Amino acid sequence: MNVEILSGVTVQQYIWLSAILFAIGVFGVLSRRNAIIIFMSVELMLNAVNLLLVAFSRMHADTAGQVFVFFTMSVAAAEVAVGLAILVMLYRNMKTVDIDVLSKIKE
Amino acid sequence: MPSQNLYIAVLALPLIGFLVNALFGKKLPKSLVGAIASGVVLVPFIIILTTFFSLLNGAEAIHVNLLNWFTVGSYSVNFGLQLDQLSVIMVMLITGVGFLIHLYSISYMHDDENFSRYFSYLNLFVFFMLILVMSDNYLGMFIGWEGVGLASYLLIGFWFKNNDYNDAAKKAFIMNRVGDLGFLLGMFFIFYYTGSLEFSKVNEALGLGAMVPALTFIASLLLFIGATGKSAQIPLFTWLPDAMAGPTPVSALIHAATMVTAGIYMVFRSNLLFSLAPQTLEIIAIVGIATALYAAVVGLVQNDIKKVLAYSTVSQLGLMFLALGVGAYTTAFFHVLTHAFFKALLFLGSGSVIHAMGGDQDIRNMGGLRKYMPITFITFLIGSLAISGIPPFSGFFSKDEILAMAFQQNIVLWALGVAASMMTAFYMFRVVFLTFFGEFRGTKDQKHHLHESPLLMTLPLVVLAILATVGGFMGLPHVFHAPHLLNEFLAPIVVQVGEAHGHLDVNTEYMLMGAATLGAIISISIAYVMYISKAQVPGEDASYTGLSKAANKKFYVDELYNTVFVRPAQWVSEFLYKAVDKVLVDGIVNMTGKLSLITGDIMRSFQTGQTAFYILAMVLSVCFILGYFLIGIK
Amino acid sequence: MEITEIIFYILAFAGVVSALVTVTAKNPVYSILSLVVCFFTISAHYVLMNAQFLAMVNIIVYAGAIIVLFLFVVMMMNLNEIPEMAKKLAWKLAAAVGAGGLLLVFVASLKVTDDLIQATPDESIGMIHTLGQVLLGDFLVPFIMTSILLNSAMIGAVLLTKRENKLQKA
Amino acid sequence: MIVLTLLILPFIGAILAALAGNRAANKIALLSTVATLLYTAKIYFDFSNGTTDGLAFSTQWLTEPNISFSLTVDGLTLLMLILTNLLVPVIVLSGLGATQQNSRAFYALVLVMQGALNGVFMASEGFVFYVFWELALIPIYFIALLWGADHTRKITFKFFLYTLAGSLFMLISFIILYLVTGDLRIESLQGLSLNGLGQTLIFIGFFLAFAIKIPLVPFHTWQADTYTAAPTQGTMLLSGIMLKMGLYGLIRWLLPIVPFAVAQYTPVIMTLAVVGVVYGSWIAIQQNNIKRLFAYSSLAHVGLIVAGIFSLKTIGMTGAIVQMLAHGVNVVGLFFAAEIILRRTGTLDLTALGGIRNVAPWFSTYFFIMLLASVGMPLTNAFVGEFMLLFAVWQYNTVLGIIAGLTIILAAVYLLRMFQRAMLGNTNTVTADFQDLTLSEHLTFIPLIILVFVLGVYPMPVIELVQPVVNQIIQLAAI
Amino acid sequence: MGTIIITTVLGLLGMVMDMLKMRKAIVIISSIVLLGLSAFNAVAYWGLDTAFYSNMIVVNNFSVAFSSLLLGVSGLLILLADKFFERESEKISDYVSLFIFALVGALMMVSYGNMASLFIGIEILSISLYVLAASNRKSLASNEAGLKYFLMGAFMTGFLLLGITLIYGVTGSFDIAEIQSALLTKPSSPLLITGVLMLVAAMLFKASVAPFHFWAPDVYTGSPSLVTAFMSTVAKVAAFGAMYKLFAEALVAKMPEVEPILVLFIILTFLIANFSALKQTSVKRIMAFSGVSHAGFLLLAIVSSNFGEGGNLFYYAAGYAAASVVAFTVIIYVSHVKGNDQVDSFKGLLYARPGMAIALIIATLSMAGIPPLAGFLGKYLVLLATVKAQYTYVAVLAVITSIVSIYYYFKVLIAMTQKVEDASAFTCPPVVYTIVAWIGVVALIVLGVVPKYFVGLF
Repeated sequence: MNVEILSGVTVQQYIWLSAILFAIGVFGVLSRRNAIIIFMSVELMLNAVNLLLVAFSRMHADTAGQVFVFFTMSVAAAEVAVGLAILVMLYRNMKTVDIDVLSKIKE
Repeated sequence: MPSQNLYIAVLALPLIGFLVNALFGKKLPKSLVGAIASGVVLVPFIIILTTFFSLLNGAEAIHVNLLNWFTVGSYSVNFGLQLDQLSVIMVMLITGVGFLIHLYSISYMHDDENFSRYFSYLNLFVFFMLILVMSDNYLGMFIGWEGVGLASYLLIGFWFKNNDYNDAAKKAFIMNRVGDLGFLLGMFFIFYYTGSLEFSKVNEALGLGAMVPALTFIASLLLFIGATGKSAQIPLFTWLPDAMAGPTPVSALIHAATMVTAGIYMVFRSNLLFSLAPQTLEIIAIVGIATALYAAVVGLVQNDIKKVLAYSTVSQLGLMFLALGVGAYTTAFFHVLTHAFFKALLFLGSGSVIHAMGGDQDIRNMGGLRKYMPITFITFLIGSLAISGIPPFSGFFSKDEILAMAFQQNIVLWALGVAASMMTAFYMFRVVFLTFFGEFRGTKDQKHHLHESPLLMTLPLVVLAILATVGGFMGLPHVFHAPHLLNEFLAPIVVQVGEAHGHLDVNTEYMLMGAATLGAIISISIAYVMYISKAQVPGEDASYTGLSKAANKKFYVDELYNTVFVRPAQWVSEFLYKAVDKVLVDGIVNMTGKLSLITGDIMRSFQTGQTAFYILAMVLSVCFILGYFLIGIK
Repeated sequence: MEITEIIFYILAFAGVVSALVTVTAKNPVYSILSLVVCFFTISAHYVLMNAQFLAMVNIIVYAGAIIVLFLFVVMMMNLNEIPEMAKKLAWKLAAAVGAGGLLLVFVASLKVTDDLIQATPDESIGMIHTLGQVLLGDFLVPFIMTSILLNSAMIGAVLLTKRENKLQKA
Repeated sequence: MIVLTLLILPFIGAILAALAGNRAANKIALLSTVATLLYTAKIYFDFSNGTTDGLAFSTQWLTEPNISFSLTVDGLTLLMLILTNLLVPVIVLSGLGATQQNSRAFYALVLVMQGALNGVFMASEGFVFYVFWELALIPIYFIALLWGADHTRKITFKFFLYTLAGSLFMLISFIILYLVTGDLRIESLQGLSLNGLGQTLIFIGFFLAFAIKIPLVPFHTWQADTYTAAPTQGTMLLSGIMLKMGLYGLIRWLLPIVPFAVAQYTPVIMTLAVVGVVYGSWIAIQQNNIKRLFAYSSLAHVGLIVAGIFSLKTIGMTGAIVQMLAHGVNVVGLFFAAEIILRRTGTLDLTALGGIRNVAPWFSTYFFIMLLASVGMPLTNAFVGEFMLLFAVWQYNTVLGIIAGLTIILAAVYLLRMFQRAMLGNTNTVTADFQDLTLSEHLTFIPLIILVFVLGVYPMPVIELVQPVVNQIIQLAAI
Repeated sequence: MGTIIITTVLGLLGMVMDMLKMRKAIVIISSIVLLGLSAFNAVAYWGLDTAFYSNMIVVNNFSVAFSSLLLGVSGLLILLADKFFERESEKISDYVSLFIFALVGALMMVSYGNMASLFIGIEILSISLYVLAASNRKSLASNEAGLKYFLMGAFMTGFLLLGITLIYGVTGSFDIAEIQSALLTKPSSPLLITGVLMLVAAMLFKASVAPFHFWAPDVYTGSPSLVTAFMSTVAKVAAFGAMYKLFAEALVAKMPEVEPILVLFIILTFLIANFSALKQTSVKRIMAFSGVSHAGFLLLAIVSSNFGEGGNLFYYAAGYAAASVVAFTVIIYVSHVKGNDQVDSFKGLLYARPGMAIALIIATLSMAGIPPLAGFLGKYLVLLATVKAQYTYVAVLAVITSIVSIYYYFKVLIAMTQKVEDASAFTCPPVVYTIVAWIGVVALIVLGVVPKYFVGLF
């Protein structure tokens, strides 16, 4: 049975939405070679989840869900900082951020 | 009546002699070594002599219990000594003849660097031989049985620098081992079904019908296989001629007088078992006569004096088995004794000849030796007469008795027996004539130091010659209406099964005697014609043709055994090692290793190093699980 | 058809489209910009769900900080000039399958789910004071630990990107 | 407590040897082993005087899972202890002549191995047994690896992996047993009535472990290479004592625990064992490397022993145990002879040797006696065992008995061939200046030779020692 | 709680000391404090069972035991940092603090009471490790390792988060106690299962269980050895601690449904890890694969205990960690003197530096599961539980694969025993290395010989 969290909008719809966004993010990660784009796709995935969190927190009428979004954001921020740092360093050394080039270590 | 410890001494003395000579012999003076060695054989002889007389006066057989060897569950074996009529005679034979041969050896081996080793081995042999005949159970007998095998191995290979001799020794040992396996298995049957290995108990149990005929057949047959090994019967005889590689006195003691007769002793010991298995007896008779004939034929064309004697031994043993086969145990044993005398005599004689010839054993190089070594000649002649069965020499009586018994059983056996003994007479005198008559055919320097052997060697010859002459009188045929001493003495040992043999009527017996004697004389005279009148000398072995060539080559039995047993065994061994072990069995083991390495490569190939690939793999596996669950829930 | 629903669909559509552009655009700059759009739509959803504060934070943190950071990096490496090598089509397909599969199972799981219960709506949860109380009340420990998180991220960024002294001399 | 002392003694020795200098190590090792031997002797006399207190030790090691560290000494164990602690000193002694690089490590390992072996034989709890079982493998592996020749790495590793693989399956069997009984003390495992499948599983696990260790055809392929590759002292340890672990395991840890499976698989194993007898001896006929030849002959001997054990007859098992003792003594003697030849001439190749008897009468005499012993000449130790074993196998099945009997022929064939090629004939350049035995080598041989004859002439003490255990095990195993 | 706070403060202190120009002392002080703290923690908080800050942090025997283990291991590893980062000693404080922060994350992972603190803990650990993995700036391998680890980590964070979210969606709470009680009453809805599985996947990724293990070999190989050591000990142990808490305390009601999947993954792990390792030539990589196979055992320890008791898990983890510390100490030494970590570089070590070599041999034997070392009893306990849980076939597989594993363990061992002409390269190892290695060895032996005090704690 559908759960309305907005007048006329059910939580299922939000799940749909974030699922789609999440999937798009995954697709991005898989289909691109540019580390930065991949990274942005990851951010997209996180946001999708955030959206879902908020939706659920509304459904449960519970603040914790929204609070959790803060943590997600801060984590995302931290990851961006570190990730971009790594990318920059990498770019300095190799003049590229193409992940398919970065597959020297294998087998 | 000596106390028990004395009997232990009988056993212990030769052992002590062995140890002393083996450990300190090198340091002791040769005379002392010889003295010790012969002493430890003489003393037992004297001890047993007393026992013999006490037994003769109807005393009880002595039984000495030594120790419990093992007791496991219901199975128990004790070491015990048993001195009944049979073993006493055997002991006397061993120690008596043994002593003479020791004496002889002192001088014969005098120049050998390993003098002391030789005597230690000799004592060792005597020790084991005594165990063989004195022990009161099959296992003890087996111990002696294998022990003498070992001693004979050591003595055949005494001059171990020569690898042919080593091969001969090895051959003897292994062939005996084949027989021993038979003996062992036979023992298993006896042990299992009668619950004991002690002769007395076994006989008891057999008397109570512990083994059904089929079992007695198998068991006795297995024991007989053991006997064929030790007593050089078909098919396990080929080692004996080769065994002549050993010093001549050894051939005299071990390969003529004592060890090779162990087989007869064993059958005699277990005569009840054999009597219960008539089929076995038939087989024994056939094997015996076959061996006798075969060896005689081969003996006709041998030119190595010791080889001739060896084959004659084989054939004589064959006759003994013939006797056993017709159930005439005492007769066989009678021949054992006489044979021991004259064969030992002949060997020692030949030894003396070889000694004079400086080690040359080929009768074609001899001749006319009677001038140089009269005593040897006389004694050798006596021996030859005895073995040819010329009355009144001992061989005549024993052989005649055998033939008579064979006649009772089956005329064919008798005929073949006569044939064999005729051939014996022929080749023995062939040797005599070629060796002692005519002109010397050897080289100059051989001729130069031809000489009669020293006293220590001739004395035993003389003693043995006397024995060979009179030995027969211990078993006079009843036609002479004299008591058959041996039969009477040994009566307690033989357990009659069914009715005893009746005696032949007088005329038949005389006829048989006549025939045998006549045959012997005929063949002697043929030999005389050939080698004295025509003064023929056998040519090179190569010159033989046809049958005689085959005979000279022992009918290729050795070659046969090589191709049938030895080589295939080696091939199989190679095959098992190279193909089965290395390739198949080990291959499988190593294959598992290789396979896992290959698997490793396959697994590694998934580690592509591509981040995207890794992520995809993870995503897909998540999808997979989720899908799995949703399907599960639906 | 209520107004909120219409808005939802518009926003959703915009969000999805911008997301798609983000992951497909050849030029990184475009994808960054479309990502911004996407984030805005998400913030709009927050507003819609009466989480205004969160919406603001979302815009500030993502659009304001993160995206700028991205843009900055991209510019620095002028990736927009070097065209990115495209993956093989087969691979793109595989990616699509992966993502699609994920979506599929996800949605399927949603389809058969029926135990999501509506709590009595409470419009106050998105309000800043409620948030503050919860964040600094129950969630104090994670909140503080977040500082450690950011701290180590900071150290890390410095550690990795700070030029070596020698290089400066050179 | 006594048993604990016995267990610890070698380890103390090991530590001392490790701490000592390379020069003193072997002397210390010798002292320690002799001490252990004396202590074992003391235990033996106590035991034969019927004082059995202190011959069992048990303490809870873990409660969950329930593992108790239990050691017990009974007749069989005592015999194995005597074997071990008698042979190890000899083995150590055999090393005195040779120059051994960093011998402290070497002898420390040897002593650790001795301790582990004692543990294996004394353990009366499955886990403890397993631990010592594995522990015994480590030192010998390193001995073979570090003191063997360079090319031996693969071989020794194969040996290690193979035997370890086997024992890991035994571990699973133990686990299953534990889950059935709740503890692994031998008394609670014996006479345990499991269902067919369980018995089979457990049987397979145990049997693999033991069969590989013994080794039984066709699990033997590690043996010949390892014996050849390992330093001779290692080979002595392996063949003299270590493979007895497997046989001991069969008797103590297999037969009484899964009698039904045993009954079910006896025919197979008897066949394997007898095949092994012929197979091993037959291959030995054509071997030209002395150690390899001994390896295969040992394969034949243990095959017969296994057959005797699985005949499940009192006489068979007694014979097996007597033969274990005898084989231990003989094989050590033989390998020591090989070692001496190797030391003197640097080769073990029969085609290169010959005529040694001319120059080294003492050595050849000792060698010949050892050889006779393993041929099973009467009045030597191997005969009585062989007799009982063959008798038992013959009772089990006449045909198998006869086939197994071939060993007495084949043994003579290959051993006499070996002796002739190596010792008889004329000396050649390799053997011309062959020194006869040194004092320490004499001292190594003499105890072995005394054992050969004493056990051969009067084996009754041994039999009496193990008889009760054998009866008990037969009772448990026979169904 | 106290432990976490002290550790955190210690991390910050490191940075402060850097400013105060007390670089030299940082390492030694930190490690001593950590080791002391490990002991103190065990003694002071044992038997305690309390929740802090509305159940964000839960301290019980489990968390205490694991915390002490983590503290001890990191204490030992950090002891090596001084020598290891010789060449860039001016950054030592950063490294040390990163290590310590990572440790803080790990501590949170084994003592969380709420998804939020789990999430934050995981992220602290991961982010510090991303940095450390990439921290050797000049080495492309290190860069690549950093990037790979980062990308995959970030990606799986998405899953982690999604899982948490969905569970939240169904249960309406982040508190694991409440989640548990909610799940006990609720029927298992697909959405919930999806969430659980997402969460599990994320955890398995952190613990490098197949098929989520791909990152491990590459990252381990590329990262600086010390970091690898830290990952394969602290990170892995923490991940399993967290996983165990998650399974046993939050999701226990739903685990039976997930169990078959976990078993499947365990089997995969055994096969892939052990076989892939066979032909490796880099010792670090071998250790990586062996780490994966041990992950299989650790997971088996959790599954076989029916998510009821963590005793076996802890014992195995302790044994594994100790062995790894020893192994990596020696590897670090060798790759330091030889410049690479190829198997051939270990040739002759036994004769040149017996101390080091024997330590490594013992560690290897323990990993291979040879008695009487910790590794053996660990395996035994796990297998025992496995057979008990009717997973005999898994046990058999485990045994077979551990036979395979012997092969690659002994590759290293045998290499060490080979003689080489010139062993001069093996310069005398720093004393701390020897100390650390032998502390580990002692730990292995103690664990193995007197396991009374370490088995079946909870």
